[in-house]
Amino acid sequence: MFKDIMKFIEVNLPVLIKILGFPGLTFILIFLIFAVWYQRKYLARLMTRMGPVHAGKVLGWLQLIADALKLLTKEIIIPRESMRKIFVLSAGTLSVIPATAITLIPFAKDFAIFPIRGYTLPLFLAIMTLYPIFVVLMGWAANNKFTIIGAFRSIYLDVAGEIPLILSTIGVMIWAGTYDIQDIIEAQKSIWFVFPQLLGFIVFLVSFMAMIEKVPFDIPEAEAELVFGYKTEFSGALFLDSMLGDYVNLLAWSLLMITLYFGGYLGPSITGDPIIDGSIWTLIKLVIVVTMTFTIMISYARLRIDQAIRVGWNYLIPLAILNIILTIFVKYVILGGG
Amino acid sequence: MRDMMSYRYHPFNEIVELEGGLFQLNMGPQHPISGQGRFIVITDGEIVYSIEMDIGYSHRGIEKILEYRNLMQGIVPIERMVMLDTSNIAMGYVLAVEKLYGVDVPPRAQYIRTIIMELNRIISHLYALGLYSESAGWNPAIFLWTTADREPILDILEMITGARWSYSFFIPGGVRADLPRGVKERILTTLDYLENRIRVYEDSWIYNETFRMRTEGMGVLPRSKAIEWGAAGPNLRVSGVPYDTRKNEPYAAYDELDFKIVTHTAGDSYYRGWARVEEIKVSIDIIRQAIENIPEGRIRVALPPKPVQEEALARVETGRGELNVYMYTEGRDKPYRVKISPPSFRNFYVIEQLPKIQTIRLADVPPLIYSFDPWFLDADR
Amino acid sequence: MSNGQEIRIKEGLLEKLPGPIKKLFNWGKSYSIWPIHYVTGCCSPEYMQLFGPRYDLERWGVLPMASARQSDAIIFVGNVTRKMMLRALRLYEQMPEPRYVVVVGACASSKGPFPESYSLVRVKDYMPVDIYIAGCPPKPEAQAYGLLKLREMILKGEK
Amino acid sequence: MKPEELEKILKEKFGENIFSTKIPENKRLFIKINGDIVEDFATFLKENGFDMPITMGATDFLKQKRIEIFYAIWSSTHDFVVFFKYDVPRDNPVIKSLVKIWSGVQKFERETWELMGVDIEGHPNLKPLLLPEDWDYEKEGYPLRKDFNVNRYMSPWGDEKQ
Repeated sequence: MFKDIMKFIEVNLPVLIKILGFPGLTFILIFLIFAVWYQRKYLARLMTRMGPVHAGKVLGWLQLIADALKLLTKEIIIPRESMRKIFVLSAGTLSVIPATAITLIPFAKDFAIFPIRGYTLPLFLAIMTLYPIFVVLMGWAANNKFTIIGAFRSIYLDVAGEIPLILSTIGVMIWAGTYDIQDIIEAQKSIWFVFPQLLGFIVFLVSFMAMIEKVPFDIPEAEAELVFGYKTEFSGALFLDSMLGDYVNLLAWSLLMITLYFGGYLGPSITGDPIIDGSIWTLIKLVIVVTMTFTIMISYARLRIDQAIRVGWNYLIPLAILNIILTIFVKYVILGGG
Repeated sequence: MRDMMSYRYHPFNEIVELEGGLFQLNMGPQHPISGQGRFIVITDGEIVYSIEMDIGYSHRGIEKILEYRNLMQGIVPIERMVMLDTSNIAMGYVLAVEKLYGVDVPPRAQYIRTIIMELNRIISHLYALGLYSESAGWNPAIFLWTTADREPILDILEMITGARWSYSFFIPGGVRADLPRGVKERILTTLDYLENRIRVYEDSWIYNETFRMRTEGMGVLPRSKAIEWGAAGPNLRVSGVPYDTRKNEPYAAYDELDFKIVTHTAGDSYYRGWARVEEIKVSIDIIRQAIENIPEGRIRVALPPKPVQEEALARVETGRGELNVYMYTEGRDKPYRVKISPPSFRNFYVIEQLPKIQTIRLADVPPLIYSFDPWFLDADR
Repeated sequence: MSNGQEIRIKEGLLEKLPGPIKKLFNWGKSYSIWPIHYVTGCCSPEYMQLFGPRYDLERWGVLPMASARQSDAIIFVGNVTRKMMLRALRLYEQMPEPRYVVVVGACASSKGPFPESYSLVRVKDYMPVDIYIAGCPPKPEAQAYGLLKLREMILKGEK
Repeated sequence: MKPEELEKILKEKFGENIFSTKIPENKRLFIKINGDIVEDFATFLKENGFDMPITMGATDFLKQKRIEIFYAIWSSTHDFVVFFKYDVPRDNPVIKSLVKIWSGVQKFERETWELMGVDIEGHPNLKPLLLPEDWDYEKEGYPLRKDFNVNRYMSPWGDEKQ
């Protein structure tokens, strides 16, 4: 019995490293700790204050580990009216969906956890559309009016944000001429798609903020009216899971933005080995995108739900369609079908 | 007698189903935005049909306590009514006592009082801007910028009076101590710092599209309704009524200083926030004038033994609006009855009446309420 | 926020852990005290200054949270009236188990400058209090000292 | 219009119902009137431009067995304050609400009803405002009255419960 396990490990060791190692589980947990710490430090710096300092004696890097340890020791309260099993499970499953979507993203040439080729971009988008369903499940299971309102609001927002996002990715697909994420990245060798696809990028950026529910659109958990939206009822470890889900969602969407518009793992080589180069470039671009998100987060007021939907339907979708028409026109009429 | 239990309110943060698809949303005392009170909103999910401000959560009964304090001790409880605007509130009480006893305060004390009151008004307006921007969903950056900008002013006040918030510095007949050396330069440098901070607030907040989108044309208070419901302070002036107690009934040194009253006619939430930024600028000029030509002389005068009047009504312009203190005395050292009519008490009534003349959305309730700069302690006394 | 008798998974597990791991958890607990976003009285401007840029308490990981479920300290900032105490008790029950009560200011500990007030109450008649912070209003340094004293007690495992 | 002119007009109109008037300073007019002419006195003031209510309250005179109800109204056109007051017997005080004339006094009247125990007829919503819900009037009485015993709440420095 033990021998079979050892043989299994030897046979697909590289895949195991990928799944548990770099682009897989540990990377996501490390990213969660980094993102929350970075958000608290960066926003604190913008608010002219220090943010966590004393937790790790150096810039407070152990702060998130301290929070996680405290949350693990907290008592978990399950309200009597809530559907207990769904309530407990739904917190954890929220982060599973974006995690599965990240497996498709190549961090270097042919270095994705799930190295299939072909229709990877539509598959990625299909997986990501499941996220709001689990958010509603969380809100509904807690059976508290505040969370239910928060959950329904997140559906309005996701519908208003998702369609323009998908339309803008269509623009990229047409311009690159393929469905496969890796081919899209390769096609950006000459020029990043941000410049030819600028209109599509603007639409993508706005709906990206709507999808990860950051300030201009963080209506589901708007502190002003509903206490924490659909996350109000979770305490202790369950709250840790829902925070994990929130930030893995941010990771998935920003990785998509990098691959579609900023040329994924392309970049002048630092070390010889292509895999390490690609990963370093992806991580650098990831940090830049996350910083941009937090900067946008701090400089705008929260929109009302009807204004957000109006932005989604009246401005983003027509712009996205116009972008598609323009790319078709430019690609096949002027450049003569690349 | 009445059965109080029948009026028992629903516990906080509960959502109660009413008939006709409406439900009652309690933004209770424990709510990131509600401060020390609660506002009960009856809505169908989007349109708000009625707002009710449930106050009394920090009712200390100051009017009753003042009947057990002589005139000098009365400063301590009344100052804690609004910790933000301590000197303006204390000025109300002190002015009423001075009217009763017919005291004319030496000019130097009046100038010192004006400087401290205007510094306090800047703190109060900064706090109002911070809470207002946070209620509109702003990231707490603006709130923390205003918190940071209050620190230098608090240092000056600590230098002059010895305490950051409740100074007990105004006493009937004058001021407790003279200005320390070097405070003049300190104030002038702080005012210069504040002026370019105001510029930062203006272009990062007032001229920002998402904020204007949320607040322009929302919660419009027409002039006639503002007067009929008794709005106070900037909320009244923004609806076109040019009434400022410092100008109409000058007290302290306001008659010798020239400043303009900030009035607009639009009366919506956007201009209520904008008027407070302009009033900070007006306060800065007032302090500069007062510091320049402050006269020499005594800073305190003893109270005569017997009051001249039996009753007096003092009106003072605090940060939130106009405070009225009515005092009745029978000649003894303790006032017989003190009636305090705070500005927020009247502003809350205006907030409760607004949904009757305007359609207000659920998400607009916090910015609307915080554009009136509510302070539950002020309304509770 | 929903009422009703909740199922509480006690945190008794922590006591059975061996020494060093318990110390690690105590270290974690001490560096992230999340007070609930709840102000009751007239010390609130001073409490806001505490989280402002000058006396920023987030350096020790103290972050005001909006919901009672995720917070572990309730800080009574200033006077507490009977009407407010009815709500505070509900709030205290909803907080998960290792919870602390900090009383800021003279009014909440002993009705401070308003002894004759008919509606103020003392917090200690209703809840077990961990930390009293004197002053009316206590300066931010005093409030920070009180919270850091709480942090040391958690670190040593007394709380 | 100046306070003196208004005083003359009011004296002619109401004559002996006005017990005493006083002008202590330039923008104040204190008037004590007879309780039963309050309604038309208020409507008369409203027609003459006194439109913004700023204060309303009651003072309890224990020895003379009377409660004095006072209103203060500011005029946006003449820019000065009329402060009129009238007496009501102390045992079961009942007054008529002036909400229909100045809707701004509604909250003030509600507070006076709650703290001073003055019954108000015609007031739209008399509900508790400032006192806690579990405040029973038999045992504790009305706070703003002079015979309200405050020592009950003076918590001694010892540790026994309130």
